[in-house]
Amino acid sequence: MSEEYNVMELMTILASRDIEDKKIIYVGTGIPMLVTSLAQKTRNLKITPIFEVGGIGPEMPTLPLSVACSRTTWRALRAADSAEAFEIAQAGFADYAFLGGAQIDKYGNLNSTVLGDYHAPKVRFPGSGGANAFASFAWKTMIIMNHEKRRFVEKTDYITSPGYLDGPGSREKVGLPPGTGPYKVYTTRGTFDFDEKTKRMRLFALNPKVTVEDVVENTGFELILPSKIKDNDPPSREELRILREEVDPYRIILGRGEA
Amino acid sequence: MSEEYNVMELMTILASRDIEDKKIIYVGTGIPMLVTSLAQKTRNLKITPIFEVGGIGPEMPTLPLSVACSRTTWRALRAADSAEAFEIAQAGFADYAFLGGAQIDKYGNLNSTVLGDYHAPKVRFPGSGGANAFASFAWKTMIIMNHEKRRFVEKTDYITSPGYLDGPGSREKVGLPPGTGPYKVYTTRGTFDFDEKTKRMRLFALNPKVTVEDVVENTGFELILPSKIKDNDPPSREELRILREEVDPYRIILGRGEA
Amino acid sequence: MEMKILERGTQFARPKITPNDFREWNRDNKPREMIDKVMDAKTAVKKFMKDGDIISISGCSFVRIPVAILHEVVRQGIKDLYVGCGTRSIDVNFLTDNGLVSHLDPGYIIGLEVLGLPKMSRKIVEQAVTKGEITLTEWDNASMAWRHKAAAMGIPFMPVRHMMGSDTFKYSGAVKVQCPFTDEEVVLVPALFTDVALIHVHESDIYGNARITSGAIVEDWGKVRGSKRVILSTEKIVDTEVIRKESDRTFVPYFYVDAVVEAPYGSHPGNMPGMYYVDIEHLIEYRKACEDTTGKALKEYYNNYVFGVDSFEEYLEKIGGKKKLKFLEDLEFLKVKPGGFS
Amino acid sequence: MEMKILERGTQFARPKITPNDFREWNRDNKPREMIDKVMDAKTAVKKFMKDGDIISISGCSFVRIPVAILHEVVRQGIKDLYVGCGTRSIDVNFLTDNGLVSHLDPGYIIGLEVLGLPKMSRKIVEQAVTKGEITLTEWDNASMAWRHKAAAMGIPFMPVRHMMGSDTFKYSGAVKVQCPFTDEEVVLVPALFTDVALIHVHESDIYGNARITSGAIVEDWGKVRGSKRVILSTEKIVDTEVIRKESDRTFVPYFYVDAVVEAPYGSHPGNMPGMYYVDIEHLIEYRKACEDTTGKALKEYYNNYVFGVDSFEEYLEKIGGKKKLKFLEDLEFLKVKPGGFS
Repeated sequence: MSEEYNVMELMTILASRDIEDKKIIYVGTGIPMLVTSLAQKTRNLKITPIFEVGGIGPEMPTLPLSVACSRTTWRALRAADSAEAFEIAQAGFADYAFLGGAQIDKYGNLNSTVLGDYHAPKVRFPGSGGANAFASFAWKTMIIMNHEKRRFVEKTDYITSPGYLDGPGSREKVGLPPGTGPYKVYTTRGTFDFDEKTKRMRLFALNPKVTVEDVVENTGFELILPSKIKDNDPPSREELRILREEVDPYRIILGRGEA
Repeated sequence: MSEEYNVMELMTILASRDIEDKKIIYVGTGIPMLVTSLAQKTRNLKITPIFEVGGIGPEMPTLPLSVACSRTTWRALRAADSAEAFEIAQAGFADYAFLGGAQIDKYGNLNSTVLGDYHAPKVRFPGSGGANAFASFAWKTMIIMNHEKRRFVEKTDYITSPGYLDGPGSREKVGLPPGTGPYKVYTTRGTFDFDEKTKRMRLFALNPKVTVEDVVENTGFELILPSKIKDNDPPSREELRILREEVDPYRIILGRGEA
Repeated sequence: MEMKILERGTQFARPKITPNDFREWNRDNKPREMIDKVMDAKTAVKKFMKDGDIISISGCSFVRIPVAILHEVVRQGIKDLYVGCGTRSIDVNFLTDNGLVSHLDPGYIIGLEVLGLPKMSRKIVEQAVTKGEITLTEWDNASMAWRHKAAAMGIPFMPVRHMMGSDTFKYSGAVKVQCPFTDEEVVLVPALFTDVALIHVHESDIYGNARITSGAIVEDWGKVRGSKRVILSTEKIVDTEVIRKESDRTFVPYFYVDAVVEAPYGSHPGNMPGMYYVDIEHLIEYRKACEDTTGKALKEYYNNYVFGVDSFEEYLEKIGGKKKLKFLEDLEFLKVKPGGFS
Repeated sequence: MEMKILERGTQFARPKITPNDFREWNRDNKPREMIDKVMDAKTAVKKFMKDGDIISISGCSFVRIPVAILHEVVRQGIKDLYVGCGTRSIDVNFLTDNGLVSHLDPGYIIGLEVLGLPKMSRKIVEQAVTKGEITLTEWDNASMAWRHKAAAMGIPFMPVRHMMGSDTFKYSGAVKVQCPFTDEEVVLVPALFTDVALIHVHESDIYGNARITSGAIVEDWGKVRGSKRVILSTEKIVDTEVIRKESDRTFVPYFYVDAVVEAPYGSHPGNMPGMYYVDIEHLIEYRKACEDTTGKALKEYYNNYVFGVDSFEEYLEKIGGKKKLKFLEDLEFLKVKPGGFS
């Protein structure tokens, strides 16, 4: 029924299906750009994308190469600055934000800064960018990650973007705006949400051809496994066509899914 | 030699003579507009006027009626907002500011808020406007006042705009930016400056036909009287002509000098 | 190093609306979709204002003020208003003259700047303050600009480097602290989140994407972004295409705005920079009505111009109609000489 | 109510430049007169930059960055730089690749966003950090934007509502306090006053009255206003008349600016919104040079494009001259298809 697709295509399509209509979405660099653009093109959504350096409500004629490039202010409603973009989020207008990272833990804390000890790191990543603020301000933070055991860890080496920190109430305790936090995690193996009570990550749906055992084996912490687990529908021909032909025809980001 | 003139004309002309070239001047409503405009027209100064609600470097084709009116952004270098205008001053770019008030004391503290007890005032004035910030940020604050005993008081009923407060060091002590404070006071009777050591008001020059005794009699606090007191030259024909014909032809502000 | 509170203004009151309240309001009440928000002033005021609101008003003195909306507020008698303001003049006078204000956070009030001081207006405010019908917290224009800006940014306060040493600090709601970075003393002014902002602009599309194409922006960047509700009146409704063509010029994007009211000459008798100048004659008429400190003449002013008309169009006819408006347009561009100063 | 310091970032350092230093600098060193500030990049960098400066750079990643100026900095080997930055990419890489940086306040570094991660650049930074040749204080894009904004406003810090709970807070120079107005916890980030800001814009007159006519402003409002010295490069020098005609569009008035450098295509290989798009081919060439982790290929890149030329005009010839630049202009307006992605 469905064509071949790579994991980048799969995650993009699954995440884009969940975007609600009539929302403001903070679009970071990379996959979030694909997700947003795909949602607009497949489902004709009336969403307003905001880019962290100032682009508000652009038309995005092609895939932006940077959060600042001219595609992010193309026929925009306003070309503002970084401070204003973050202030709009700080004031409660950020419905969704999309984040990635090198590590995630069971409370959805994300690391995109260093691997290993902070003072003698094994690897240095580019760092937070807008992520720390998005994770603090967005009503619903969506996370997209490669699902490997070394990435899904008991405790991240560094918290770049706060998830539920140490569990229920801890975001509020440190002073983060209430009512925010990680909402869903889209991985190469499935979709995850967070248990309302414990704030721990929970398997929500399995990607095609993936088993619960696969997921558990490749997760470095104890996942909540509900009695009912959904199955994610594979990408449709139309979703793949639009993604490949209209959203990222040069496979700038999609190409990374070829492992 | 000189024509008749009223006190408003006199004070405007005396103040405008003292404006240094190549400075940034914060122009409040009323007399400061006359002073700035006159200095530009008589002496062809390269000064940049800034208006507190956003006008930066306008050409002011006619006398503005408000600090916000279109004359304050007429062919301006930038039409900004109030926050930015005050921030430019806060960051140290305000060379001069002109203030007025209902009362002044020997340290140059100004009251433009209430007469009498704050909680049961005899009169309520419009209030600070931009004055409090100007008096705090400008390197040199210039004050223009009607010189009457009830206005030149030992202690103002209320401090709207800080002068030297209780004397030397007290501006710094309360946390105001160092190096600022009242510089000169132009009145219906003379020009005054502030003694470097005591920060008390000092008679600097007498207006035409005014004696030291006149000044002392009409001042409610002890003035510093130096051994040498200058005489202010009366307005020249040319100064009066420009002021009357070009600066305020409708005598909107000048008319108030007719007592 | 510690961060001590060194001094506290005596009129301190916790902000009625906190940053968290504001965030939740914005989540639950501000539509993200571009929907047609065009309505008349009457409907907008009915729908988005209520007694007791904390309000702010665009522009300054008699420049770019939303007179069409304010007339409607007076006609509908929305009362018990808490008004935050930098330099205000006839706009706030319209409200205080009619007994609609219960609290002021003033920078500058009552006066018409160089056009003089309306006596009756002043008397009304003085009496209301003495009787306790209007309470006051002292501020100045800079602190008000920064209080609006802080609200727009979604933060609880803004550090500022003035107010120290003044009685305005003493009778304000500010606090003074020692800076944990520089040891210097710094004043914190609380954000002023408002219930409703009344904003007049040059151009807006039907969704509220709006532009101020000329003149000073005053505190309006902050007012419009720091308010739970925004009623926007505009000289002209333009196509969204105009907005998208020059996105560097947009003053505010649609999602802050609740109502778009088309109001040509909507700032009369004030100045609309780049369009029409101050109606000096009318302002002097107002000031003269205020010379009568029995209040009778002022009452007549309102009966004639506000209560005696049903709409702003009718008012514009009363003040001199097309001929007068054409004169004010010419005056803005220095094509004619002003008059009516006395 | 008290205002306690609840927590303090461990990389805390007092700001090198305080608001009072900055005020005094602005009083004593910034001419108020409109004087001709046009000079070439070489002169501007010589005159207004020195070893050890705290710097900021306009734009973001490879968009509106002052490449003509940065090449000159690399050629002149201005070193020991303290770089404050939100999202940076090739611009800061140019400096770290050449060992010119001793401290970073990073939001995002090294990566070319969707165009990948230059390996050799990363290696250089990692090694320099391990050896202590580069020190780091952790920040994120929002805190950096607000730190620049606070400096521009002349205040010592800005309250923000994020960073709590992150290790970025722990390794930052921020402090967390209890808000004296709301009781909520709030983080204070210190203003970042810089010695010099390198800023690229679309249009400037000879005095430094400048406009950004298209695209996001990024943190540049703050960078330009929060710096002791400003070197401005511009695609085009325009008459002051252009500025005065639309004063609502001015990005920065002249008195902040020290040098005006005319640099057409001055953001290449980056994007200049509304003028030319990213030179993808060239960025990939750079990234590929970084694949060689001996550093040889990267050295060649600089020998060829920076040290091997005397001016930015020569560089523009090397990268493909008029034909390439025309292509990038067409690409900006979607007239041609992009290429060179791999």
